[in-house]
Formats: sequence, C-alpha cells, structure tokens
Amino acid sequence: MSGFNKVVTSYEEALAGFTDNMTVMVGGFGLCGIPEGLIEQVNKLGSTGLTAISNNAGVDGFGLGKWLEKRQISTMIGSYVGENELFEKLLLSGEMEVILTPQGTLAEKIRAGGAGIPAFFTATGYGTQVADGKETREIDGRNYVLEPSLTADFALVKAWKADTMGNLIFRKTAMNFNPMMATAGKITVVEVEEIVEAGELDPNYIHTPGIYVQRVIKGNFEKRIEQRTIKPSSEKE
Amino acid sequence: MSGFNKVVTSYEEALAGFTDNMTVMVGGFGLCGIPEGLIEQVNKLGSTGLTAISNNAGVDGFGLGKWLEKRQISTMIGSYVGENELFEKLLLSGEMEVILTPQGTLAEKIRAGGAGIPAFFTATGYGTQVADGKETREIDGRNYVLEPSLTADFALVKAWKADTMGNLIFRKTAMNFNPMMATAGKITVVEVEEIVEAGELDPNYIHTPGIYVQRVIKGNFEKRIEQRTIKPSSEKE
Amino acid sequence: MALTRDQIAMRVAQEIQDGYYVNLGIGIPTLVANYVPEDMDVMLQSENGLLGMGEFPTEETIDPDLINAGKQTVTAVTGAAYFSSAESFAMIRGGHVDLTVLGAFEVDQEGSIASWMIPGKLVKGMGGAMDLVAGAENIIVTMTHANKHGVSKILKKCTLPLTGANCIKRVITELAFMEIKNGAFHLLERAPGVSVEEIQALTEADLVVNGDIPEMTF
Amino acid sequence: MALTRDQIAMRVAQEIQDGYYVNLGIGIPTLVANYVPEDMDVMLQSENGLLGMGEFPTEETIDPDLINAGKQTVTAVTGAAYFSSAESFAMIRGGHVDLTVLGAFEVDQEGSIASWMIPGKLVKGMGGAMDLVAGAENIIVTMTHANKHGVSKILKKCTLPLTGANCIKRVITELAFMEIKNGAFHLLERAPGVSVEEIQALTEADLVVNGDIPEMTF
Repeated sequence: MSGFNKVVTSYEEALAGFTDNMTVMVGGFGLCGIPEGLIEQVNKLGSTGLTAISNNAGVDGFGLGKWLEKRQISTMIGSYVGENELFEKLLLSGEMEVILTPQGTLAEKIRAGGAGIPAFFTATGYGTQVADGKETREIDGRNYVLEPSLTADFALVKAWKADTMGNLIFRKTAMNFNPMMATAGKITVVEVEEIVEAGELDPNYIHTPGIYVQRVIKGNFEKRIEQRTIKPSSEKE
Repeated sequence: MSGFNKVVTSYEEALAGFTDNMTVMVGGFGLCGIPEGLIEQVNKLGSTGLTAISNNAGVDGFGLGKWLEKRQISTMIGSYVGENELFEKLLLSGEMEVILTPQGTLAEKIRAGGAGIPAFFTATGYGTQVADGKETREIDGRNYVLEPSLTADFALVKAWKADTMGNLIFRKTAMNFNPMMATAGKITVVEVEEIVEAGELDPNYIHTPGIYVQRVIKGNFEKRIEQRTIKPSSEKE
Repeated sequence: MALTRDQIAMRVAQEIQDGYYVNLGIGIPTLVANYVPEDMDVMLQSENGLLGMGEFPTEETIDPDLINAGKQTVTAVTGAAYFSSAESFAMIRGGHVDLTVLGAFEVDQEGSIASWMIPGKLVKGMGGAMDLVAGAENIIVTMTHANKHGVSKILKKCTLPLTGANCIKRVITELAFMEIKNGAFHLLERAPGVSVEEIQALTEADLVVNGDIPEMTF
Repeated sequence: MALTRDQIAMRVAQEIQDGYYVNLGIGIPTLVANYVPEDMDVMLQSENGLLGMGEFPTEETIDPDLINAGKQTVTAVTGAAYFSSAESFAMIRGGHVDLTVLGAFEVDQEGSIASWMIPGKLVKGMGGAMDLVAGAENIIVTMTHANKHGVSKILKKCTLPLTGANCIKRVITELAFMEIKNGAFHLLERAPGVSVEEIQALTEADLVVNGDIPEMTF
C-alpha cells in the first residue's frame, strides 16, 4: 500500500518542513510519553520563535527543557511549570510568553481542534484569571467560559507501536496528551518504540487511526523517570 | 470488590427506577449494536412519554420499532428515519415530536454531555433548518452553530464484554454510539455478550472505563441484520 | 451520450489520488470504489465507525457487528480500524477525510446542496450528510442533471431544505463535470458526444463556458 | 491537640464510601489512600490517565510508562484502565468522580479556593486543579488553618489568584472540619482537645458555631 506507507527513516525527513515561528504540539506528561528523538531534532534544527503546546516543558536539560535553554520557544501553552527552574525564570521575567491553561481545558482544546470544533464552553476556570477576557455565559444555572480550540503546524507524538499505515497504540499512562495531539497537527509525526506491518495491530483496539498520522519514525527512548518512587523494602503486600 | 460489583441478574433490576417521561439514550446504529434485552424490557414496562435519543428507531417490529408500536416515545432525537415506515408516519402526522439531528452533531452532543461540556460550536447544519432558532457565529471566517449537549436519565448500552466492575469493550462497528452514551446517562445500564472477572480485560484496551457504568447484565442477542449483502458467488478474490 | 451510473463513478475515480482516505455516500458514490486505479490505494471511511471498509462478505464471513453507513454487511481491509461515531465524525468534521463523494437532489451556484428531505413526501433524516458536507474540503457531488421531466436540478438557488450552504465545489452529472466558483457553475468537461447546448438547456443555473470544453476521457 | 497530617487524612477517609471513585491531590490528600477502611473498596483516579492507581512499585516492577499525576512511578490495581488526558478530564468535568480531595493555600466563605499561584513568588501552574474543583460535586479541601505566623487561611475572601469560585463545600484542617454554606463557614467538628475559641481565633472568615461542637473521633 504505497500511498499509505508513512514510515520515514531519518529525523531530518520526520521534521521536513519544520521552520521558525511555527506552532508545535508535543505529547507527554512530565517526561512520560514524550517523543524524545523528535524533540532532540527540533533542538538540533535550532528553530526559534516557536509556539509550543505541551502540558509541561520538560526538566532542566531534558525534553522541552532543551528548547528553553536554547530560547527556541517564544510562547508556551501548558498547564504546569512544576520544578522546571528555567521555565519559572523565563515566565517571571517575561522573556517567554506563557499561557497557563488548566490541564483538562488544554486536553479538550486540542481534542476540539482535531475534531473541527472551534470553541466550547467549560466551567473550568470560571471566576479565575483563566477567564480574563473570555466570553462567559450562564447555562442552566451554572457559569461557563468559552474556550477556543487549538491546532498546530506540527504535532510531535510518542506512541508505543505503529503499523506502517500510521495506526497507533499507546502504552499505559504514556498515552496522556498524545492521542489528541495526533488529531490536531497539520503534520503529525509519531515516534514509536516499534513499527509493525499493517494488519498486525488488532483493528478493534487501535487508539489512533492512521488517518490522523502523516509520518512515523522508530525512536530509541531513554524514558527518564522524574519521580522515582519505590515501595519501601520493609513493606509487604 | 463488593462496592464495584455492577452485575445484575434480571432485567427488572437492570431497569429499576425507570419511569414514564424519562429521557433515555439507546445505543446502536441501525440494528447493529443495540441493547436488545433492555429495549425489550422497556417495552414490557410499557413506560410512556419517553424522550428517546438514538441514531435510528429500529425497524418495524424490532428494536425501538417496538416502542413506536406501543407509542412509548413522545419525543425522538435521532439522525435517520430510514426505512422505518411507522417512524415516518408518526413524524409526518405530528403524533411524535421528532428532532432530526445530524449524525455527527448527535454523537458530539452526547459526548459533550458526558464530558461536562454544556455547548459547543460546529459548522454542521449552518444555513440549514438544523440551525433554526440556534445561535450562530463567525469564527475565523467560517460560520458555526452553537449546539447544546445531551444527557439522559438512563443510557441503555450494548457492549461486547464487560468485567464485573463495568469496564467495557465493544466489537467492530457495533461500537458506534455506545461509548458516548455510556458516559452521558445518570444511570448507565450495559447489556453484554459476556461478563468476565475484573482483571481479565487488558487495562490498555478498555474502551469505556467502569466509572461511567452503574449496572451490567448479560444478554442474549439475536443480532438481526438489516441489509444482508453478500459477495456474489461468481466473484472471486 | 449521457454517462451511465458506472461511467459517472469512473469519472469520479479519476479524481482520486494514491493514499486518499475517502468517504463514499450511498448510490452512485458507492460504485466509485470499483474504479480506483489498480496502482492506487485508498482507504474507505464509513461514518458509523470504520476506516478501511472492504468488499461484501461471503456467507462464511458475514458478521452482524460489521456494517457500513448504509447498514450493509461488509468486511474490513488490512490496516483497518474501528472506532466510535464520535471519533468518526471528529475525523469528518476535523477535515481529515481527503475526499467525500455524495449524491444530491439539487445543487446551486452558491455551492449549497439539498439531499436529505422532500417536504411532505420523503423524510429519511440527514444521517451523516450534513456533517460530511460541512467537514470536507474536497467534495464531489454525483447526481442527475435534471429529473425525468427535464426539470433542471442544477439551480440558481436550491428549492428543497438544505443539507449545507456554500460548501460544494464540484459536481459530476451524466452530462457534465462542473466547478462552482464566483457564484456560477463553470463547465469543465462534457460527457462524450454531449454538446454544450444540451448541457446549457438542462441547466437552470448560470453556466460559464470558457473556450472549448473537452470531452471526458475514460 | 492539632491533628497530624496523617490524622487529617484519617478524618477525610471517614467520608469515603464503598465503591467510590476518588481523586486525591498531592500532599496530605495522597495519604488518604492509607486510611480507607478495610471493608471498603475505592478506585483512585489519576488525572493524567489512570483509573485504579495502586501502590508504589518495587525495583522489579517499576515502569516509566506508569506514573500518577504527581509524576511518581506507581502501579495499577486489578480492574484498572488507562486512557487519554481528554478522557480523564471528561470524567472529571462530567462529574463522574465521586470524591475529590485536594490542598489549598486559602479558602473563603463563598466557597472559593486559591491553590495554584503566589504572584511573584511561586508559579507552578494549575495543572488539573481548576478542572477538579469545577468538575466535582463532592470536594474536601485539606489544609492548615493558618500559616506559621498565625495568619488565617480561612478567609472572608481569598487574596491569592483563584483556582475556582464558589465550588468548595467542605474543609478539614488540623483544627476543624467545616462546611461552607450561606456565605459562612459552619463548624462541624473540632480536633480532639481543640476549643471552639482556638478555632475562632485562627479563622478570619465568618464562623457559625451551632450548639455543642463534637470532637472528631478516629
């Protein structure tokens, strides 16, 4: 199925057409389920003026933290700064514009963008600074905020397995923002742990149908753990 | 896990609390993936004044066609009348109120209802009678209609397998409207082909997490086919 | 001579590209699948929740849980995926389907289409048609140019309840391939042996004819 | 005597019912899981995309693909399910979670809560907190009654940027269990050995004290 073979073999090819000032979504929650090699490649490209949409911005020196170090992001749309000191510094100094967005609203804005819904109402953030400048409305006695959807020039997604046609499955909580972002990129590039032949994934359990995916590349993942929490050895089941 | 055992063993129990004038969602597309036994039970109960939300209304004598025969539905919200003669008759005579809703808008209204989104904009139906009386708005040069979400007192859902905790998987195109409806019912009752122990369904491939499900019952399905189309025997692969 | 239903489908199929995700409506559009060039692959989307619709099943493989949007039993091809109707229309509304082909009762020079209802006579419901016309960038409408009494269906303004407003750009009838732009139909191709005058006679809408209009080739 | 962090968690746990789906925030709320009564089952929801969060893993079972909303490595219990963050917040916003427990910097008598930002000092982002307070019918806030300088955090009106307006109904501090209704805090229970006067002294908000206020029991 030549027309449906989405596999590329180099990161250059995976990010062909990626330029300065683009809007780019990056999957992952913390460092879990991030497209490590694609992030690295954008860092190598050195593209600047990016609007990055991602729940977090990695940690100092890893994940999107690398884009911060190189000052590649001019606007960051995310929900959590967390323990990323450089992020907090760039935010407080105003060097980088940061649009803090509630996590669920962020997820839904991306899902809406991919699904052709330009805006929706949500109760989240009503009465807070998140609602500043946005339309609000009372519906059936509750107050809601109108939230516009999000799309991107590129969506950089991490999946567990892809078939050659771009059908995807994710693994455990490494799924997080990846499926919605896959739907919301004009060009969706997916970095996976394993590429299988079409037909090897059960059609009944595909998380993201290939129609959303333009390119697939096999990556090598470090899978760094942010909070390594282990059951104390004294504790028994 | 006593508190999470959602299995009931009789249809009476499955529909306990179901009364006249309720709003009820019924899964299925045509006769594919409909909760046959639950539909039958509502027919037996003889409840009237129902607002039924379902893509179709079955066929004469089967599925929701039986509710039509008994005049149990006062308002039908669906997208397709199709070849159901009684439905068309009740619609044209005005005996039953029918709110024809585009299929994708219907699916999204139900998904939104379950997801706490009270209303969203869609381009579907703009400039048609579907938009009559609804707010419209131009966003980034396109015209959209504001659609309120849908919820129901009961959602009657058909799944392939459930575990005792109400985690569900659907099979092939029998999925259709069932997953969204499962999220949008105050009481969601699921009729399945097989009930398995908790832990037997792979957590990575559960279509509907048990949090949305209140009751599960094992059914026996006729699975009537509406359009039996077979490859002519002369045709070879 | 006017095209047969199969010839209309053949002409539509020429617009398909390798790797297209395509949604085909009921009727003539369904026939398009038969004429996809051998060296091209397309994936058919069925809006009830299937990407990768295959041919009809055999007696042995028939499965009541596997139907298409026309409620016919079908099969799934290699690489197919099943999903909910919400996901399916997310694809459609979100503009992810490359080509949509559907029938119509009427189209007009503003790009509006009527295909779902004849008041007092025929009420089938719009099903997914309104979503399809609103969601697709690339739509081809297949229809007959006029009814059997010779009354044109290619109109200045649709008379029937609309399925969508200002959304149709290309129409293929048994007589002509036309593009809608700047408030008029533009004649692109004629059916073999059909004259511009014959097309003009059955077109109520403004029809722009620029230079020589080529015949369709198959 | 003021409650310990674990005692606050124990008191929260008494509000849990068998079969509850519960979302526990970071800090004291996390401890609640340790005090769920033996004869009850709860399923913990983690908003990154897990229903049925289990205890921390061992060195052998640790999996970087399995973390909770606090980004800690965890396990999943029998009957768990994984899903996207969109689905996760559909659950939360749609009101499907039975109980949400989370911390706060301040709460006020209008039911507003501030928990995510101290201007110029601390910017961590709201994460899922705004969705949780907007989505849950049943929320318990756990917090300290006052800061270490004795300045009350139980206020007439929050001074910090809000996480949510008019959404909190129950608050448990190291001193008291209070309900918010009709524009005031209502004292329901005292920590063992803590007097109403001590609570009053550290409460800036209007505090309604009706009759004898029982001590908490554990």
